[in-house]
Amino acid sequence: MTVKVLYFAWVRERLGKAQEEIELPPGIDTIGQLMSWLADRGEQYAYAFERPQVIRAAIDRNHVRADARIEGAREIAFFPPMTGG
Amino acid sequence: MTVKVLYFAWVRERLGKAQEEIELPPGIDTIGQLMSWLADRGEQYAYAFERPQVIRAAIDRNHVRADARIEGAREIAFFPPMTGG
Amino acid sequence: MRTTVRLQREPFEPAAEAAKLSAGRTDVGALVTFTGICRADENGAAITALHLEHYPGMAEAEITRHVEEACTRWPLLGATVIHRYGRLLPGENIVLVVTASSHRQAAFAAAEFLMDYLKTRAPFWKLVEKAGGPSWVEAKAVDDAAAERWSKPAPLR
Amino acid sequence: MRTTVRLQREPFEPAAEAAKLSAGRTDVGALVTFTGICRADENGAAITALHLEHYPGMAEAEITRHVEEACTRWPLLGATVIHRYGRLLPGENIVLVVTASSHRQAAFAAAEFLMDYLKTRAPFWKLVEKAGGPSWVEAKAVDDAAAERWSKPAPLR
Repeated sequence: MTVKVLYFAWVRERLGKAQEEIELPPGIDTIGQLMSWLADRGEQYAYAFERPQVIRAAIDRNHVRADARIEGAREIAFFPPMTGG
Repeated sequence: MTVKVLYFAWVRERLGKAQEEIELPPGIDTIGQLMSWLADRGEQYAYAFERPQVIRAAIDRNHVRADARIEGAREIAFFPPMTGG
Repeated sequence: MRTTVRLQREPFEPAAEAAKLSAGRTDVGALVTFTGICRADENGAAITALHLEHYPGMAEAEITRHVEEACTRWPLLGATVIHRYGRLLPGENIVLVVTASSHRQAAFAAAEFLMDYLKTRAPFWKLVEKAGGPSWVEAKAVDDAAAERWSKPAPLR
Repeated sequence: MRTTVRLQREPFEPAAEAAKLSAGRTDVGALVTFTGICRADENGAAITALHLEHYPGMAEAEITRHVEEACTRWPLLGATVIHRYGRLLPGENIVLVVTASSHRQAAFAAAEFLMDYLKTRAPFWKLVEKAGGPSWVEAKAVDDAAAERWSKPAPLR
């Protein structure tokens, strides 16, 4: 399964990219598992995801928690806590 | 002691006057006593003060309760509950 | 602190009043503007006009005292209260409260505090003109309850 | 119900947006306008500009959903949210929330609800430019606490 992954704010800066297409390997079922798997992809990923507990996620533009299942997702986003308003 | 007494809203309408100078008789020490005394002054006063518990008062432009002492007051006002804003 | 309290017959301009609190400064992060408008109905009955009576000597002094109290309770950078009196038509502005602060909680809380006060304790009385003849607006228990919440010491949210 | 949600780089005009909610109608009794303004300091440090990043696909949909939720919770006659993105200078407006209702409590509560939401859950991120280099603004616990109070069913005050 291929999914579009978006990064915002300092997650984007640490990775040096705003988005990419990712082919999900088998066994990666939740947002939390995806963050662990991404953190192992290299130095920049390790830096971006070094504190997964502070990173927020959205699936198809809805906020989700780390235990959310990603099956069927078309667009997944990772970002720091929001600071709008 | 002579005091200026002001009336507002339906208290004023029922009395047919907005203000008057009143020579306070001895023994009238509080706002509540003044209301009872005023209610005995005639038909219009009786009508205006028929429900003294709903009438609000101010002494020298400060809200006071019925048990407030009026000694030294220069200006006393009676009016219904406020409906500003 | 920029504070303004004005009672007037004439209309006011909410945007211009709000702009005065933030113009030329960069410490205001939050500006709350409340505008109270004359509606065309009172408890379901159509009204043709509203008459606002006030206690001229007392109203301005009382409102000023409450603006000062708001400035003590919350870290405000400015506050404006304008209240009209006389005859107003539906759609016309009645009252304006503007509060400025670095942070939104203070601006919101102070604006609500001032409006709750104006509704229940400021010496103003409303008479409505309607088909069956004029009648005085009755004070609402819900407004007293709203005002009551400020009688406890204010938590700085 | 008149609702507007807009994300834009361009400045907005708070007074004109507020007027749209009450113009030509006589059922609006209360209009609350909140304007969030870029301050010249962030936690005591002078800043030269603010960059607002957002998640374009999600932000508008999320805000719209919350405006709809506000309309369910309170008897609103209109609601407007405008949020800017891009580079903003101190003194410039960042965000506007306007709520219109027959009664003030609904208008105040809905405006606070929307601002608390925008501060904590809308996908926007602030980067400040300052002397020591740029830095991302950290989320504040006080904002989370403010947003949390709406997770209980809303009492209609």
